[in-house]
Amino acid sequence: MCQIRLDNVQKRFGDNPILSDIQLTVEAGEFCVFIGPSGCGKSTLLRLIAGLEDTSAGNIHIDGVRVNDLAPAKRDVAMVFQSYALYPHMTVYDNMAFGLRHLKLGQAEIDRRVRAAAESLHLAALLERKPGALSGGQRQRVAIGRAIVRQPKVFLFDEPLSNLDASLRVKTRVEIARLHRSLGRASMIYVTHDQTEAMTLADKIVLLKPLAGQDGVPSIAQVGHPLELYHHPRNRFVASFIGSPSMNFIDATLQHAGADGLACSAGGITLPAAADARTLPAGSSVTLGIRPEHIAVGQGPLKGRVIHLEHLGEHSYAYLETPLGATPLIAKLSEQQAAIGDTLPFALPAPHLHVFDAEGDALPRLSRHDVTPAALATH
Amino acid sequence: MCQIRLDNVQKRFGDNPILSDIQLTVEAGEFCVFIGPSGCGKSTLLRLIAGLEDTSAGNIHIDGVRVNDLAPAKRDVAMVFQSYALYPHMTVYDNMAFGLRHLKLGQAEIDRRVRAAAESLHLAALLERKPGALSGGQRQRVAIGRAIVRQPKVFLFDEPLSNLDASLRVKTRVEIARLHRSLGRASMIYVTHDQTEAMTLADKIVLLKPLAGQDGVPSIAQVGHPLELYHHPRNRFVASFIGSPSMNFIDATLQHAGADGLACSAGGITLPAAADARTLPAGSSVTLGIRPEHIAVGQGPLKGRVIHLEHLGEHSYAYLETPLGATPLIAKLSEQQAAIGDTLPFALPAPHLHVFDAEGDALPRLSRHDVTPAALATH
Amino acid sequence: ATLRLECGAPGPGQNVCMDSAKEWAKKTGNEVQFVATPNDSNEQLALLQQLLGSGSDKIDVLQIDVVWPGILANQLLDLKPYSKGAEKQHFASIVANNTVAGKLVAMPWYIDTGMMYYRKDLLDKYHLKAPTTWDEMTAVAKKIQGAERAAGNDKLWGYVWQGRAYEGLTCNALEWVSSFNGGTVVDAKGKVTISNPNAAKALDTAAKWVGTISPKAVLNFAEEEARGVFQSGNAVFMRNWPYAWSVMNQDGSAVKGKVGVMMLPKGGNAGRHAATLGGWQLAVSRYSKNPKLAADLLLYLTSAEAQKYRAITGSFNPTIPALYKDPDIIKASPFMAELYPTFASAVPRPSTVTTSKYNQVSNQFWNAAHDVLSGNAKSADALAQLDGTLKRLAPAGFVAAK
Amino acid sequence: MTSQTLTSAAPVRPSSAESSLQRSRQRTAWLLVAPALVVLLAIAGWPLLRTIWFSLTNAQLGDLTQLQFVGLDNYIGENGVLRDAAWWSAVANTLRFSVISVTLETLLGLGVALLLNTPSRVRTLLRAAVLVPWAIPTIVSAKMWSWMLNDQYGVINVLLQSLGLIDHPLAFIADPDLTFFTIILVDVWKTTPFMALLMLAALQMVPSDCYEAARVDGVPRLRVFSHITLPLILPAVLVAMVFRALDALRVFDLIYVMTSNSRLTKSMSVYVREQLVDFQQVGFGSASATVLFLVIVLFTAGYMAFTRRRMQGV
Amino acid sequence: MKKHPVETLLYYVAVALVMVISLFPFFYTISSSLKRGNELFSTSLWPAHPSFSNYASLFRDQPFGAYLLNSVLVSGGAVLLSLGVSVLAAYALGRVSFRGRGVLMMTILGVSMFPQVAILSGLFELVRALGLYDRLGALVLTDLIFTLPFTIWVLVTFMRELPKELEEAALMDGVGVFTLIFRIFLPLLLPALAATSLLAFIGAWNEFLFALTFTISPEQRTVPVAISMISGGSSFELPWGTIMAASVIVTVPLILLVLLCQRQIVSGLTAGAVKG
Ligand SMILES: Nc1ncnc2c1ncn2[C@@H]1O[C@H](COP(=O)(O)OP(=O)(O)OP(=O)(O)O)[C@@H](O)[C@H]1O
Ligand SMILES: Nc1ncnc2c1ncn2[C@@H]1O[C@H](COP(=O)(O)OP(=O)(O)OP(=O)(O)O)[C@@H](O)[C@H]1O
Ligand SMILES: [Mg+2]
Ligand SMILES: [Mg+2]
Repeated sequence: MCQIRLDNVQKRFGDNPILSDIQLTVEAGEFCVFIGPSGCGKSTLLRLIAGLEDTSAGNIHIDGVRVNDLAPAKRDVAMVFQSYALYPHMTVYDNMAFGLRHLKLGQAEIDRRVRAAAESLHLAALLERKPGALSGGQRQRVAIGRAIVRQPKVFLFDEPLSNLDASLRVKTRVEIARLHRSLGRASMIYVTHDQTEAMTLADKIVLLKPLAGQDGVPSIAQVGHPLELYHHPRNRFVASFIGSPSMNFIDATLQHAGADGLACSAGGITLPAAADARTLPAGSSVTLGIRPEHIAVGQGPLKGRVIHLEHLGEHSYAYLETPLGATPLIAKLSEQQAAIGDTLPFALPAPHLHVFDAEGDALPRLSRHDVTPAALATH
Repeated sequence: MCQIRLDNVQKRFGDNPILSDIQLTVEAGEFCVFIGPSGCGKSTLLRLIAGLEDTSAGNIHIDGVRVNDLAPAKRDVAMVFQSYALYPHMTVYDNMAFGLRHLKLGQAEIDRRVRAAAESLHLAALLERKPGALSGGQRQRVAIGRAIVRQPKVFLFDEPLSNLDASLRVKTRVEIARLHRSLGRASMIYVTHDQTEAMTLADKIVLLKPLAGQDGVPSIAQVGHPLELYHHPRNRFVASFIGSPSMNFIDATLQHAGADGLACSAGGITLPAAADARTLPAGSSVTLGIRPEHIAVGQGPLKGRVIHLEHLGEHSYAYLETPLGATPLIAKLSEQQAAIGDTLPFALPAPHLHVFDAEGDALPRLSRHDVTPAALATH
Repeated sequence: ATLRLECGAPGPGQNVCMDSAKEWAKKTGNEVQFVATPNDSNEQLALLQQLLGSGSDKIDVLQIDVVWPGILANQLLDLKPYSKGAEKQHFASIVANNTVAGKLVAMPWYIDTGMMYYRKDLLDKYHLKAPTTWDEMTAVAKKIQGAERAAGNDKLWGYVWQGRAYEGLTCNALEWVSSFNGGTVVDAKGKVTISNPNAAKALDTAAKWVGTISPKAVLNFAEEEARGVFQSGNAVFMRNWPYAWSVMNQDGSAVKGKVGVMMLPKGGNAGRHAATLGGWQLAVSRYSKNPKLAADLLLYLTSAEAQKYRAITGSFNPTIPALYKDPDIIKASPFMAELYPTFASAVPRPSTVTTSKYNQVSNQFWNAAHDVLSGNAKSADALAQLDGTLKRLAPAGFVAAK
Repeated sequence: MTSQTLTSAAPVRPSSAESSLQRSRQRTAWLLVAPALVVLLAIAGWPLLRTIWFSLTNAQLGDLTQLQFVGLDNYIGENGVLRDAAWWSAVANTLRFSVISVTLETLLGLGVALLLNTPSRVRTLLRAAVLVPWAIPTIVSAKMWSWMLNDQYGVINVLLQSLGLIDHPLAFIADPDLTFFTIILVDVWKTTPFMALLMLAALQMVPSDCYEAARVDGVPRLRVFSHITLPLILPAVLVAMVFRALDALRVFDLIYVMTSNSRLTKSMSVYVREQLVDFQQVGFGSASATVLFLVIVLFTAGYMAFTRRRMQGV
Repeated sequence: MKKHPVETLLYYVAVALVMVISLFPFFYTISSSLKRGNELFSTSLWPAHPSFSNYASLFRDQPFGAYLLNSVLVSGGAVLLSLGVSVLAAYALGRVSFRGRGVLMMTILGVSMFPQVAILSGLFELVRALGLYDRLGALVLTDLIFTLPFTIWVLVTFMRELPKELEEAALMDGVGVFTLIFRIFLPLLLPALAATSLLAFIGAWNEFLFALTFTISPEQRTVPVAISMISGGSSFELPWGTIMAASVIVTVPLILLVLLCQRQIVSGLTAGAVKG
């Protein structure tokens, strides 16, 4: 049982509000991922939970106990630091074993745990090295190893995989997922900027947004299951942040809103969308959003000229100049070849269009993109 | 003009060979990306070029001049360190301006450059902070800013975006591409473990492989255009490293090889593949490779049971248990819903199959996946 | 019982002292332990004061400098009740020096006075007589220095002495002033007498030496520096204490056998030969647990028997006039007989009368002298100023008794 | 002493509402300082108080039990320290000595530290050699130098003459024009190793990747030194300077041995010792010791205020 | 990276210069200690007939070996004690912000501002009150008066330079404050520690005034006191040769100590700790 509950937590550095009004519960055994733009306070939030920073206001409960005044060591959490924070004078082995030594575990048990962690992190050959003689990725793995040997109630990971190569990243990611499953009731809080990681690992994503010096706005933009944030972003910030490349946005004017959808016009072209805009008067400014992968290229009433192409092997992204607006639309092309300068037909399928009002809040979508129980069951 | 040529370069730390037999030319104005598993020597290679480490053997030429004995400063390179290497006692502004001050640029010019870089890296509000009061991503951006204000002949980037969030990452990536284009003839060497970055930015990818203590093996596994490495991996190592999730491999036995392809059997099932295996005798062990996105799920003669699902919003990956081998195949599912436990029909299309011999070397592919001139033209 | 005896720092000097003490111990069946003190007399005094000031019984018998009786009188035992008149054998001037406010606080042990060493061989070479006045000495020194330098011996100086700002300069300057009949800075009644023309003349005479017959460095010379120059054969005259005699006549000395000794010159024909009185006394700590025994040891160590032994083995000058006629002693150190008059008439520094202020007086005096010597002040001004300072120290004049 | 420039190092987390977490951290801090405080109070508290008390009396070394309270007479009375010209000349001598010697030592120490920090084969040897002057007891080295600098049989004069640098021997420690600088020279010779060693330690702790970044940027070495090395080792340099200055302001042995009690070079400590020991004036001596203490406090406080402002100004 | 030959040359010239200046007086000390009699007053750099008689007389007259041992005990004791105490204090003062920290630092510094001679008599009473008079313990204790402020201040400075992430990592590992100080910080502070303790050791080694005042019996004598007590035939005669021999003997252990500490003095240890 290690539920973590943050109650109206605030944090300021000097006069600068960094986090405000954090209301969050991480259930026992849950895998929670923090994402958000660089500098929005993810590491700070993690450090608050770890007890490395004091909250400026609000309470943190772990297991129902208020831990605001509890030393980090007493909270039974392990943390992987974004900056590694390895002990430079100790070997890799000692770095990992150090935190165990005072737990009275017995030499054999310590050795077993360290070697097991080293094995799964491909560090076995490096155990006798000191951090100074390791590569960036290797250091990061040592930092991860140091956390997992501890087997605590709560894991805090601050961008643990950011320096790893893709294949090791996938392996370590799977390893962490496996660890999470095997430890059963240990909660994990995980900061990442990698959407794939966030999507694949998270039971719950917490998207933070920067306060930019204002006070009073809650820091959390949206909390929910990954697919929920993907399919039902609560506002434009969430929509643009989740997904890579980012969602395309088109400024439009509401023409007509009904129970079965709306119509709006952008660049003189009328576009239908499956959203409920009945709360807005006709003529309101709205923003349409569509993800690159949802633009149906190859057929359709609209035309766009390819001005830039990005090849990613399996697929590519085309930057399309369209009459809909000044910013080019990014569309995903699978397999199909295109060249710069080509003009391609495309459509913006109404069910895939997101609609945001002038404040940036999303209008309710009419098409179903629910997180199915089956999808959830995998976690 | 700033061609970089490495001639048979070697590097060892003590007795440990880290890099061997590096034969590489980066043309003037080229964007070259180093990738490879963690610890394979990417940073070391970059540091060799920068002049921060001495080569153990071989020569490095920049602009036709042998620079082995030239101080880093004389090489006109700028570098972004994996560890940032910010000056802890200077503000962000000074960190960026410091390298310019001795160039006799004039205060106004320095200020202009620093502010321009800060603007494009979203650092403008942080100019007066010191590194200790920055988040991980902010520090990384400062490190990038410090390099770009210098406008040197050669840029060396060591994982410059690893701590940035997806949207900033894309923006900065585009910024770097723009910078590269605008600087015209400046060469860039860029270490990353992000395949998307590698694919989108690189004119040339250099894939390094770890020596694992052996000597004599060249460190470079393959050099070429991104799509070439994607479509025509020279061996199993390259095939498995490029692409994420990694290519699926299936052990098989060659049954028959002809000019128009081959047939082989795996798990008792006969599979045709479009590769030229006429050099191998029938009965040889081969390995088949297929990328998750090329497995045609939904139709076909084969059946697989879904044992794990990863949801990524737009698509998901299914882990399929098949009769072809013990390791599950990873297949990409677009849109379509599946649940754990479902049995799905699928096919392994012959033109997409890669075939490797017992040594892991790729057999010539018969299907065309060339890097088209049009595709190349975008860079 | 066990007595603790402090008789100097470890070295040849202490060994001689230990011999006698062990002799006593054997005779009386007691034990004597030796306490060492630093070689530097300032540090020695500081240490003793610290120890005695705390009432420590770690020392029973101690050696004290000739200028200390006034300073330490309060911590020392009156020896009168124990001496049974033994002090009468010693030079009266020293006994007077050691008597503070009617108490005999120390017994004379050995005596030191300033004396003039000269190079017999050089004087002979130039057929010159040993000078008797400072002016004569200056002339002789100049002549030999000039001639020798012309002959290529360009390191030779006429006269070396102790010009450093320290107690030694007080001794030197007191000799000059006294030899010109300029008094002893503070007279026996406690009156400050230093500001007088004779004293000024004396200092002027000395100031002229610096840079002419004496190297400039003499302003930072103590005994050993002077001896170093003289013993290397680089000086014609040297003012020093008796200890230099035996050292300079050891094997390996460049001037062995070439050195003559005479009284310090007079200040002009009307002047007198004046030599500052130095030397050491033995005293008993007031905090001694065995005062009687300690006094007995002290009396033995200062007895004629012990002094004779010391004179012969260590050329320590006895404080008992009778011993200067002892043939054994004269055989060992012929100069002792020659210089007897010097010892007998040595000028004591004004320490008895100034008591605990002696160091201040001396300090002011040597600083004034040093200023004159280094050319920073005119002698008359310096002395007038000194006079004022000393009078401020003791507005009512110095009074010996407490 | 100085508000830290190194942010990465600053432990200070300003927080408006002190949590009990922070309070317990502070409690721990006090517990950890306690042993040091207890020891210092024990060994320094009583003696210091006593000295200050004596400074208000007319105590004499001969008998410390007989004393009268005289108030501030020893300080500002007619014959008080503050009215004694000799005292003020000692103050001037000492300040001059301290400023010049500490400055020289810092500069030379930095140079030597940089030499020591350069990897080379002779480094080990050099490091041992450099420490020798500091290792020889002051009394001995002062005497040694007096000996060597003597104009009659001093080896330095002979060497300088044979090198043709001077044409006649100089009386380094007797000539009033030279003594002061001779003393400074010897002090510099003796204590430069102290500075060098501390600065070397500071240099060792500068992160090497900063240097690498500067090397790649082609920043000239002098600039690297002045803008990276120096600011990063500055805190250590300042502390070293404080301790050197404290020592220099109390300089005793060196001057005492080399020039005895000459007024020209008398330092405050020599003055104090003279009063306290040679002149027996415990009361007056204590007063001058206390004034010496105050002078040092003033000097250090001024110095720290100055460096703090400078460091914040950077 | 190969260095420019001119640079190398300059380096070696500088090294040679520093070596000569530092070592010449010591060399001359050695040379003097081998001279006898009148040779002492000659300016020859090396005696024509080196003799060890000064050393012989040194060890004959006094148990110099025992004095050396005393000095080692006193200095070693004082340094160990001050390091032990000051490392703790330095952590608190350097890494925890609490009210009164500045005042505390200044107080600690203030203690070392009084001239030693002025507090001598107070200390003397203290030593006697503690029953330590004429014991080496008295010297260990009183030497703390100058070693302790020094070590505290220097260590505070260096303590502050360590990255705060390290402390936090240790905090997360749940180690106690002592483990943190002694197992994490101490090894990282080795260069500073070595330098500080060496300097403090030498300070205590050369301490004279306390050693002279607080001990009296020969069994408790330290080397500087012993040197000051070397005398010649009379109180005026300075036994220069013997003193030089003694100085050589005092200095040699310190040089050995420096050589021993070599490795600790130079070790860039923080590499790889954190990024940024
Ligand atoms: N100073 C050193 N001494 C010994 N080995 C070292 C040293 N520095 C690096 N290595 C080893 O050299 C290898 C290459 O290191 P390098 O930093 O170049 O790797 P990398 O490819 O940049 O890895 P990453 O992606 O993890 O940053 C690693 O295995 C590392 O352990
Ligand atoms: N000690 C400090 N003093 C003042 N501001 C600080 C301090 N530490 C962090 N900040 C600021 O607080 C904000 C949040 O920092 P934090 O490290 O939590 O960001 P983050 O979300 O982890 O970012 P990243 O993804 O770049 O690591 C940043 O804007 C940073 O500049
Ligand atoms: Mg962060
Ligand atoms: Mg790297």
